[in-house]
Amino acid sequence: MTADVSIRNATKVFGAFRALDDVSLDIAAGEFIVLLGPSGCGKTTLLSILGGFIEPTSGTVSIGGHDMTHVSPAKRPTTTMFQDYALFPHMCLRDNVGFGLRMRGMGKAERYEKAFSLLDLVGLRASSAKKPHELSGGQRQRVALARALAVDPDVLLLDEPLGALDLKLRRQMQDELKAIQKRVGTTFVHVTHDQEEAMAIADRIVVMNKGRIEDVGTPASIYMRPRSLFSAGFMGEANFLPAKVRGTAANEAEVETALGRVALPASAFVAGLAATGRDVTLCIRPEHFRNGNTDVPTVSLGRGRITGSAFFGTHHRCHVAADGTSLTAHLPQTDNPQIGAELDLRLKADSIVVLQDGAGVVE
Amino acid sequence: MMTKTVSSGFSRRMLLATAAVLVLAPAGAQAQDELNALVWCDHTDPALVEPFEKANNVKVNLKEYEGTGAAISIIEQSRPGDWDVLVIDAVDVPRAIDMDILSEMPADKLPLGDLFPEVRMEETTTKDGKVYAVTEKFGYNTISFDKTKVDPADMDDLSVIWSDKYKGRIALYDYYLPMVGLTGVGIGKKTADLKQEDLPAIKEKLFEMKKVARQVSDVVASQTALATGEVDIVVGGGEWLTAGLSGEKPNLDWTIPKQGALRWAQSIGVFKDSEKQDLALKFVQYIVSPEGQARLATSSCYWAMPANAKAGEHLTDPQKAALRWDKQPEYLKNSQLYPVADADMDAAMQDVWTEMLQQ
Amino acid sequence: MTATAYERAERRKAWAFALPALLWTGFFFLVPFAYMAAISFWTRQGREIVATWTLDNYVAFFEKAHLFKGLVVSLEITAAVTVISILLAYPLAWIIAERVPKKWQRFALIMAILPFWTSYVVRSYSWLLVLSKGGVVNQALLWLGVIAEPLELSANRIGTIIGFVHFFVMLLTLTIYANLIQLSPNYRRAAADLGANAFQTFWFVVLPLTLPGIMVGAFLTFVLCIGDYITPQILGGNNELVLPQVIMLQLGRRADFPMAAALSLVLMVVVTLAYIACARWLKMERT
Amino acid sequence: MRHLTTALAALYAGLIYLFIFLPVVVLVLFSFQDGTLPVPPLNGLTLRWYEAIFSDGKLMAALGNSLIVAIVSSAVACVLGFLAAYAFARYTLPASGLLRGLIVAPMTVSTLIIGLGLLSVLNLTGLRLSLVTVGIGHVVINLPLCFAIIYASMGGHQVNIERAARDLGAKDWQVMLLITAPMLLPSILAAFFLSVTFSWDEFIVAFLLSRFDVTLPVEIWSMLRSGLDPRTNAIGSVVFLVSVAFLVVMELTVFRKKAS
Repeated sequence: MTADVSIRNATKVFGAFRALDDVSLDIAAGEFIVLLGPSGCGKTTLLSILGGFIEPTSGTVSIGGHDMTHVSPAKRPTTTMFQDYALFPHMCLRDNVGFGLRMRGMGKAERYEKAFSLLDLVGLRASSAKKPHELSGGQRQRVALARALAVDPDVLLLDEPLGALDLKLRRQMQDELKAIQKRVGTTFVHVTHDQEEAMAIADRIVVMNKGRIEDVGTPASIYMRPRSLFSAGFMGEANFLPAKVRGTAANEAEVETALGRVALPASAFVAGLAATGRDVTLCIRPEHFRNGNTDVPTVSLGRGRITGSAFFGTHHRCHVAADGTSLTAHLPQTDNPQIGAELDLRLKADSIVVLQDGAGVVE
Repeated sequence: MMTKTVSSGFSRRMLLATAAVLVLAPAGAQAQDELNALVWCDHTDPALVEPFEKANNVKVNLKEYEGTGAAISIIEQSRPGDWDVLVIDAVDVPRAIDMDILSEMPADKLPLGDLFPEVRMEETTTKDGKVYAVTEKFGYNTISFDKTKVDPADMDDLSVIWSDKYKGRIALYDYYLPMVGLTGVGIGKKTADLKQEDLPAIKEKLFEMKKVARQVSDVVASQTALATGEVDIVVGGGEWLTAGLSGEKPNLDWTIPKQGALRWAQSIGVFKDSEKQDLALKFVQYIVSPEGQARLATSSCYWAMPANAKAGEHLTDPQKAALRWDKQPEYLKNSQLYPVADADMDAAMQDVWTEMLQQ
Repeated sequence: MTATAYERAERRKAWAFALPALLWTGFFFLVPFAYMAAISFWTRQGREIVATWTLDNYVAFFEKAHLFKGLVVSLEITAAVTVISILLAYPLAWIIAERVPKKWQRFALIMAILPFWTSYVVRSYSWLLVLSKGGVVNQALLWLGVIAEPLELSANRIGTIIGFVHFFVMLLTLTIYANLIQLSPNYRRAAADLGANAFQTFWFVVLPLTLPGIMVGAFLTFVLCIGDYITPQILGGNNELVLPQVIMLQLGRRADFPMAAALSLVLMVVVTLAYIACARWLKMERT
Repeated sequence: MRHLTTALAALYAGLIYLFIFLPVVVLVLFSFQDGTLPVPPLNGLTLRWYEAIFSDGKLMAALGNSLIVAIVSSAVACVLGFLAAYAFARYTLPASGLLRGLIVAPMTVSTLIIGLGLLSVLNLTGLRLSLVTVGIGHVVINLPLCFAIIYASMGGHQVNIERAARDLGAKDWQVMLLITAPMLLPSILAAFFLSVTFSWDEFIVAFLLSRFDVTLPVEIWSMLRSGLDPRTNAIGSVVFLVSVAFLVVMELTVFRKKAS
């Protein structure tokens, strides 16, 4: 089962603190949505409002077209998978998974059958008589998933469920989660602060900061075309170069930076072409400082001197000084950058994103 | 799963049990004919009470106390009708009469004439010719000692209790009334005439006693101390302390010194607010009857002389010997009653006693 | 900001859960306590208790030496008991936690507190049998030739203190042990690693870390010890009176409820002061 | 060096254990005293004092009373303590610090004061003194303990577990009965058993608030006041054995399970 979700102007105030500030979001049925942001950004508050654990101070939530704003968690077509799994420590796995069905009055035999099938789904049928404390972290996580799915929710809410796992297990669970989601087709709303995890599993990512949504989009669009400084910075490393618009034409603009004047295509401006005289920021991903491939339009920011370098396996991460500005560049692993060597700061024009200061919140 | 159902069932049973106790307790308490008596510990001997319970098909509830102050506390904390029968120090009967808690008893239905004349105590147990209480048992606060460890001849003089001779081998009985009285007797003051002005002199002697005494203790601790050889003398003791041990510890003895000793007497009466006046009177009659008196005299808590002289017919010779039945005329003559104190005098005596304890 | 219907319902539920306990404590503790406090300002005049609203009882307490001494004696005995009990219990708790093999620790601990489950009254009396002149201890010492004359171990302050220490050694062993096993062995390893010897490790690392546990235990000891009537009554030989004994005298001998109430309040103030001192110390320790 | 300190430790522990067990050993020993005095020297061994206490109707009634009062009052204290702990741990109540302080306040007040105050107020209400009033007093004494123990064990971790249950459709009472209570069972049982122990040996409140039906400590007290008697040692030994048996059962059931 699955359903779409619509959040309209949700605000939540705790005392003097605005945990959620006029947030609106639409989620399609069967979508895997990831709420991404640093701690305190409001993502968990938003999830709790979806789950019904807290009521918004104002705004509405509807699921599958029904208003759910004031409906208790038990009566919502949602279930939550908690960060600490919240497995019932005194019940065996079968009873944990069957609990929701028991609450719905399902008979023992039927309930156990369903619990077994879900434990099968997560590969733990053999351990059904064990208690949670006998399991490893990854296994507990699967039981929590099975328990949440056992009641056939329309929407599954996942509150940083992979946070406690080590990196390798986390990667593996990300894949499994994605696979299971595709299999059951339930709408998943997943909260995390790990942008790699978000990119690994999400159909769409919602970047949040200070109680507001900064950006929404597919992993690729958020990475390549971030719509706010925050979003750009949070999704990975970026160089921010302050600039001023000096002149605009039909589909390009000339901006002045500390590294000289450059002409940029209008498409680089995610919020539309800025007017002359506006302050903007150029956002450049470090891996875009790569030479070669000069058959597409390029922009040059002059030359820089490599002041430090470290090898990261997939690339060399170099600190570059240019005209008093410090930049970071990722050079191909086959390069052999030397400290003191000069670097041509040339990059494809369409790899630059121009953000207007103060802009960012979409919709 | 198991533990869950068991535990919830368990707590449910607990709740039911609580409810049952709360609901049933008062009902159960009123179902049977009962008599509530506030007594000294000697009345709690089943051998004493059971014959009466059987004969009258009644349940006698007994609450024991120690010291009139405690009894008054209990009575003040109760409501009218809570109590039917009261056992109280004979000298404190006027206090109870003043509090208007005792009812008059018909003199012709009590064997007043059979009592030893010295313990009839009309001046305290009656008022305006009406009988409010009747003496039931008496004995002495004097000197108990281990005759193998002390010179019995020394015990004939009361001044031994503050002399240095037995320093550290004396226990004082922890009850201010007889002890203040006994000390008064020791310095030649009659208990009946004791006034507040006499207290400083008595206090001085009490302090001297405290210096030579090893401990000041209640009945059991005194008894233990004497029996274990912790002390060799108990001041304030008497037959009630050592008679019960006579078989086991023949070395323990008691005497009345030449200056005399204190005589205690306990009496029994009926509460004015009792709703069972007849039954309560019946109980009093039983206690002062010769049979009841014999049982009371030898009841388990402590032995002492019955007030009814006819009780002798129901006592065995060894029992009589232990009670020194034959020596009573002499003892009665050489003993004085507890001091009768008004509230101020009582408070002053208690202060003196507490000061002595804190020395 | 007004509460939503949901929040109001939640609050109603919270009150419903908390109220039974609050009402019980309020009605059966707070009201009686307030009543006691009120009575302490009344007096017993002759045969009557009169609602006079005076400070007479409190004045009497400070003026009459034999009443005030009760508090002094109580404080002296309680202080001695607390210190001795901690000094005796700490090494035992340490031995159980450090030297006894893990699987036997529980057993060792249970054995150390087993006599706790004899009747308190009876246990106090059996101390009398142990400590009296002809008692087990004196007999043994005489037989061993350690002493020529029996020691006076009962019917005095020593007896009271021994009786109390017995009880509180059990209690403190339990609380200190609980504290000791919570310490991470890494503290000790770190100290040893940095060159501390066994004593230095104990003195500079283990002891400071267990001080809060000791304080909690000491406070418990203080409260229970200063409020107890039975042990001094049985083992003290009435050679001096502690405050609870003085209180019981007011009740049992005089039926002077107001005076007993006033003395009880004095006792409570002392306990409260001890509690505040202890709480402040613990708070300071934590920051 | 290590051997020396081990030997010293063993010696010290041995001495303290001796100190701890001395009165109990003497108590049990003299309960077999052949003679009416439970004092040294030991004359011989007999079981008659045990016969005497088991055939003493009042004493056995007092034993039964003690058990009933201990179990019922502890159960009430646990239920009230659990509900209150749940309220304070899971909801925000106004002035909750103050209210929590009120619930634990009796813990810092001597039982003498609690007993005296209750006595005077019960007298005003017209409730007759009985085992019920003793039980009321014991709940007052044990409630702070039960509340504190259970409240301390209600961690934030369990909040999510309860949320999960609610999320899966459990109603409030189902959450409490099927999740919270079983989850906290070890601490609830610990609170219960500790309360039973305290109530079982409590003297002053039981003494002040009872009339004719008394609990064991009160019966023992009056037995002691009426004279020396090895029966007191016998009943003391029986109490000890019953408590130890109780302890063993508890150890084998409750704590064993918790440890596994």
